[in-house]
Amino acid sequence: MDLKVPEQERHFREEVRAFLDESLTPEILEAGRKTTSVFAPVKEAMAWQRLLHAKGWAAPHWPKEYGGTGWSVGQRAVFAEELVRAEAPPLIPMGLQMCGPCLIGFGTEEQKAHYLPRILSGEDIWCQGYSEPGAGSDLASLKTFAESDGDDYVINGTKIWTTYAHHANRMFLLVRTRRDGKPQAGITFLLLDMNTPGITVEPIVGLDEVPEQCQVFFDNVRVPKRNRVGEENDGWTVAKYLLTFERGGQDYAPALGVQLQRLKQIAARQTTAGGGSLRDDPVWAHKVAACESEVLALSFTEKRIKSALSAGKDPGALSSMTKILGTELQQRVTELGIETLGSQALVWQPQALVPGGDEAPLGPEYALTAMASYLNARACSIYGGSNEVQRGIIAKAVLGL
Amino acid sequence: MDLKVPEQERHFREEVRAFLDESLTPEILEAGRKTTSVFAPVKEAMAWQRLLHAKGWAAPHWPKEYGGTGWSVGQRAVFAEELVRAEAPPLIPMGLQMCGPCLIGFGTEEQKAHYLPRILSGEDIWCQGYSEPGAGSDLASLKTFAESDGDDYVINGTKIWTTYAHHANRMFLLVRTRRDGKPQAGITFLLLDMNTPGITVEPIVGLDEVPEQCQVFFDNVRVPKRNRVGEENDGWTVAKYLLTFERGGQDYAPALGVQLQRLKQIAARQTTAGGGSLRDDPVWAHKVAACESEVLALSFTEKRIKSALSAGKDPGALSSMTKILGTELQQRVTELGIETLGSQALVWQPQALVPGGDEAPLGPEYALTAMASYLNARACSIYGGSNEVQRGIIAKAVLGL
Amino acid sequence: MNFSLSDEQQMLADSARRFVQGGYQAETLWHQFAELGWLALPFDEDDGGLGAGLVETMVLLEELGRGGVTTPYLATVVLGGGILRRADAACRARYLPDLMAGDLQLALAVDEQERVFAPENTALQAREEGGGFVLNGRKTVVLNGDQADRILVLARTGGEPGDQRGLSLFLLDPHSPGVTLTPHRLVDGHRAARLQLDGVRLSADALIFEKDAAFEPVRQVLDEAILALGAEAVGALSVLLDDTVEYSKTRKQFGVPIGSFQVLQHRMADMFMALEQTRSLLLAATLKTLEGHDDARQAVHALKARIGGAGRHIAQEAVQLHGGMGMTDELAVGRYFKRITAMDGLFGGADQHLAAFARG
Amino acid sequence: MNFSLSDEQQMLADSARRFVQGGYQAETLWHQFAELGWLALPFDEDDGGLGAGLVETMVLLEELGRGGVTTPYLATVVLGGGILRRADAACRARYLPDLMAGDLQLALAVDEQERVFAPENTALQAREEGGGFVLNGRKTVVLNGDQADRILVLARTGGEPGDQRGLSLFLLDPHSPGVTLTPHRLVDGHRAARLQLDGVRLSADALIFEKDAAFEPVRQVLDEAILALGAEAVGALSVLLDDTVEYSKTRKQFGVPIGSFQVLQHRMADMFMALEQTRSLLLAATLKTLEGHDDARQAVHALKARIGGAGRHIAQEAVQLHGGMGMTDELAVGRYFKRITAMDGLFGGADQHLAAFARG
Repeated sequence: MDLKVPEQERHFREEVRAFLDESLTPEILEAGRKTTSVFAPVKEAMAWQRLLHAKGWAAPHWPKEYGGTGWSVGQRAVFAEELVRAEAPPLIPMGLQMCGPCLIGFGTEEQKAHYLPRILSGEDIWCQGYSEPGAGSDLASLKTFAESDGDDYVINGTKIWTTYAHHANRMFLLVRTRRDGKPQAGITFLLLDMNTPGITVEPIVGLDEVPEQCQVFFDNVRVPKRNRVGEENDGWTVAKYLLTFERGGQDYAPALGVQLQRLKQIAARQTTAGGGSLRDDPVWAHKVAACESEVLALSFTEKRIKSALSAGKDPGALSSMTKILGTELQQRVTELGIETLGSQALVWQPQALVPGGDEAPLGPEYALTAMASYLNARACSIYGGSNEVQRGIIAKAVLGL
Repeated sequence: MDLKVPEQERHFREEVRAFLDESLTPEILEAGRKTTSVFAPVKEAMAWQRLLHAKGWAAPHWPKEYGGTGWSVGQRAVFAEELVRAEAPPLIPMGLQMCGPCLIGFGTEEQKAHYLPRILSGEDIWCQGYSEPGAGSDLASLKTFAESDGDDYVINGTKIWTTYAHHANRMFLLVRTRRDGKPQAGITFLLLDMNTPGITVEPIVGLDEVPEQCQVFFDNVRVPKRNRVGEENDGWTVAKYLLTFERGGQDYAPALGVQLQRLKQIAARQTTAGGGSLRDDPVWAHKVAACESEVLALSFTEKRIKSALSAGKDPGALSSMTKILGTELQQRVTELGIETLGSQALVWQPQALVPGGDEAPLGPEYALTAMASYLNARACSIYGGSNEVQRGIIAKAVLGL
Repeated sequence: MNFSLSDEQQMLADSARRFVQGGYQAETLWHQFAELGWLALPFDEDDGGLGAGLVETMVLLEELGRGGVTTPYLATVVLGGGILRRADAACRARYLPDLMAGDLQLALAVDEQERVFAPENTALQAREEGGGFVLNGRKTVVLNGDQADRILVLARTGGEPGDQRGLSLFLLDPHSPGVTLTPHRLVDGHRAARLQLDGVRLSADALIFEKDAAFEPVRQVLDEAILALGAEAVGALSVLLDDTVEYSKTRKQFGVPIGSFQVLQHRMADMFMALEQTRSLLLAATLKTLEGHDDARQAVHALKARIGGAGRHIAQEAVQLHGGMGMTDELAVGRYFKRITAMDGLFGGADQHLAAFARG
Repeated sequence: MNFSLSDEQQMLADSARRFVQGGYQAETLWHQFAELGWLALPFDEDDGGLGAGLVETMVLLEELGRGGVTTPYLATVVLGGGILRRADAACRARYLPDLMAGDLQLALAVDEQERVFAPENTALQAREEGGGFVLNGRKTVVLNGDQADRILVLARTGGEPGDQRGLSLFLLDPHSPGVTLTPHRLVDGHRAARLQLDGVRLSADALIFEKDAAFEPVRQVLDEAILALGAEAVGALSVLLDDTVEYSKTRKQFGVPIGSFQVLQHRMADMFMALEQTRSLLLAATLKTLEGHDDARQAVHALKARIGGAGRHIAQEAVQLHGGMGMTDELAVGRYFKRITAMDGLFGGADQHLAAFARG
């Protein structure tokens, strides 16, 4: 048992830092600072992906043969930490994190050869068609139907909470291809071109007034059967693989740590009626410390997951736990953000949040993102399998209830 | 809308204070200070009841014809507040609060004439036989059976969590008198003499090492049918009436307020490493303030209940709510108690808690009760219908879920 | 002790509820308020008002909160009007009739950027010069500042930030030379402005109270604003609870209404209790203030802390239980969520008021 | 980075688990510990010890915690032994062999009544006189104080309570004139004593470290005690969780096992997460301390705060979910509940350590 960092990883960290210092443009950094969601502004995020792709670093977690880096678990963690520290905007995950791994696992050689390079280069922007109205965390109940018609499927139905559908040119989606039998058994995984006739995309305006999500309607949309991933009626296997692949993939603690440091800097500038700074207020400091110590614990839970993965072990339920704790801490940190700023957090300037836009912030720049981050973060305990569903998973899978 | 106190109530408060000042003996007050449960030490509690009975104040909530006081809702609240302020030990509730009202509502004239005066005077000490092993908050599933045999019932079975059964000479209990039909429909309400052959009482030692609860075993115990209250198989009606009668009966806020004041006095004596007192520690003060403001809110919720009762209205779910909030605050205040005392709270001297005992406290007297109170308070969210059951009642009765 | 509304109060509640349910016109809202007499509620009959008290304001604001109506009532009537009704007779005679007629809008400017909200934290300088005053500095988040015909500006004529002494209140015409107003929205849709004062000259009669003695009346008015906010919060929170309960009865998951899940039932029961405890503190704070109890300000602090705490609890649960739909701007729940969120940020947050409560 | 136990560490864990499950004899417990080598674990090989580190202590204490074994290990080996292994060679040679053989029990006396626990809060006076020292004052809640053959007493030889400088540590024979020991139990069944010193004369060689310089080594030893307590807590909390889960599978209410109620499932999932986060902090604090990281003490503060917070959460839920049975002294859950409760009261409570963590 030790916390020793291999010499190799320390050198690697320096290499990553040097690359980030020279590569991150002011535009990309502005987008990073103005990101108030897990989804960064699309233009700058894709520009950043192209720079990473040029270096060969766009998809560190992919197998090397498909364009991955061949890094160790530790190196991938270092890379992720440094991205967070540099305040780079996160890459859009639907292609790199979701569709790509599914294709690597279940795609035909033809599909892999066609799509994977376009995911890496950013030529294709993907969206994910899973949820439907009335089927949130309960995917097995989805209703969008794909009728077999010769070499095509003909899709009718609707998908909702489709992040960035209005920016995407591709969608991977789950459709029902059989009406009888067990609900999960009749689901098929398809790829489609968003320019296919019959698709309508309606953006949904969120609490933060940003149209991040969409509803997508399908009216006799034809998809060639060669765009099917895996077997017909076996899409559930592909979708589950994605969950397994994602497991332990995401660390929350590094970003939370950076956010808490930033929060302390902000509090240091808030003058209280007593004349001191809010940062020195014992009650404020106590709340932040409670959060920080929870993040410290989470960072070690995440290290335990990586240690298990490196040793080829299944980290088990620890990775379900990080989804709950990470998202709930994210919500708490954004709460502390608006508390710390007081009335300054209420000033609402969504236009000033657009990177490169011409509306100047009325207050200090750091006050600009707090409310939008708070509002957006309310979603993170809902999506990706709501935290209620996650708790149920722990109860069943770990506690055997 | 106003908070005005009628002139009459203000005079009444003075009258109560004067009576308490002159009547509470040092022995009774010691028992009050050493009470770490809702159940006070039996000897001193009964001594205090006799003094109150002599004044005619043992059962203010009973109808005047049976020995009640005829006070208004407001006067009863004043009386309860003053008892708490004076740190008088609480009276044992099984006779005065539970059995008495049932008899008043459903007893025969003979039962009322025989039992009510003995409840008031303290000649009889009652215990309550409701819960059974495996039937905690789910009374309808109780199994103790009373077989009809001529003029008697013959009881077999067992009751558990029977507070003070080892001190009591009487028990009121629910038994099953029919095995078929709906579970609630075959229950009968009986009174029995604890000296009846076939009864075995086994005290249960609690976390605080005090045998407050008992398990009671019935082996062919004969109870005359004239000891039945209400109709055979209709005991559920009597039991429910008790719940209705109790509604809005108990105020938690006055005692919580007194406890928080005492806590502040204790904290003022704790020196921190910084040299100040713990009471001046902002984080400590903040936690206590959170509790105090919750108690302030609760006190007005309780006032709203009394205002509704005075106006002849049903306070509805507000009274279910005070059980939850009152008990959870009680638990929080006892937590603050042990936190405030630190290691001093760990010193365990159960013998020193016995009123009139000869073991002296090793530390300050105020540190003696904190841990026992904390341990005992863990029960208050379990008994009287667990707080889980209470939340279910609010969801169903108020929210219509 | 009595918590029942009088007949008149009940009529006010009923008419307000009918009004907000009746599809009013946002454009003419303010003159409708005037016609209904609501703008005259808190002013003395001698000044042409209705002479109603804090209970009536509470009744009205709870209904406005329930209706989710965005109005300048807090800024103009409670804050601005609260100051003016404490001003001298000449000032009252000059401004109150227009206010009550709906022809005068007001704002109170206390807040300053990077200073935690508290009147004594004011730094903006008012220098005496030639029998008048010259004001320099900046006020931020001035509620209704962009629409106000007059802005009441809290400024420092003596002492240091942190001192209660040395604060003076000025009545400012926003069209005066040296005034720059930058309008903006708040997250809840309310209007506000940043107010920049560069060498703004005011005559001595712009002073509303005695020089250096504005702290106490301003604090009283802010207390009244917290009571009004509390009433609005109770109205808004009751909608968040009701909507969530209704939604949980219709929305199905895994084949059954989500309201049948015990976890959600218990969480809604907790929301109910948080709401009722907020209502109890609203009654406590309102009646104690009205009757001048010693511990009235303590109750106001407790109320403001609870608007933040219970408000966040109930509003967050409402969004979470609505799932993705709660995150959209389409349902009312999102609008109420943002209003409740904004309330904690106004007039000092929950921790600040709880700390004041702890100091006693 | 590696969180796997070495083969030796795994063997230690296995043997400890077998031992606590094997129905050991409480009377001979301590000599069995000696035979198993557990009393020699943390001491240098040069001193006749096993030269094991904090990880081995963690492994052992977690199993003792799981077994619910009440021992003087913390007092004698971790606290007393922790002091002695930092003492000079003569002192080590004189006492460590007996300690490791199970023939010498120790106690460390820091706590003083009505003073929040912190070594610098010490007031007990040691006055220099005639080349030696005279001690006057009282120590409270001296763990194992009634059984200890020697008591290490922290006393003030200079400065004021609150100063880190001016603290000295004395090795006291409890049979010395002027010593009054009053034994008592703690709520969790551990033994302790109140120690009253009235003009107790000690020679200069009773001083363990440099005069006035005991603060730093005592603080290091207290940090190690917190790590040991954390390991014991993780063991005890895992039993509380396991027992609760098992109980919920068998106990029926309304006709079904209570573990099928969604509310209780979610609450047990929360207990699980609280336990695993505690385990993560235990690893963080232990390994950072072992490897001498800059932020090791921060992690120790975080761990102690969490023993209090998560400990209370898990233990209270365990009792609540056991219903009335959880309130009795019959089930193990009650015993573990009291042990966890006691842990927060030792070596400073959760808030105190979180405040220290906040100060950084």
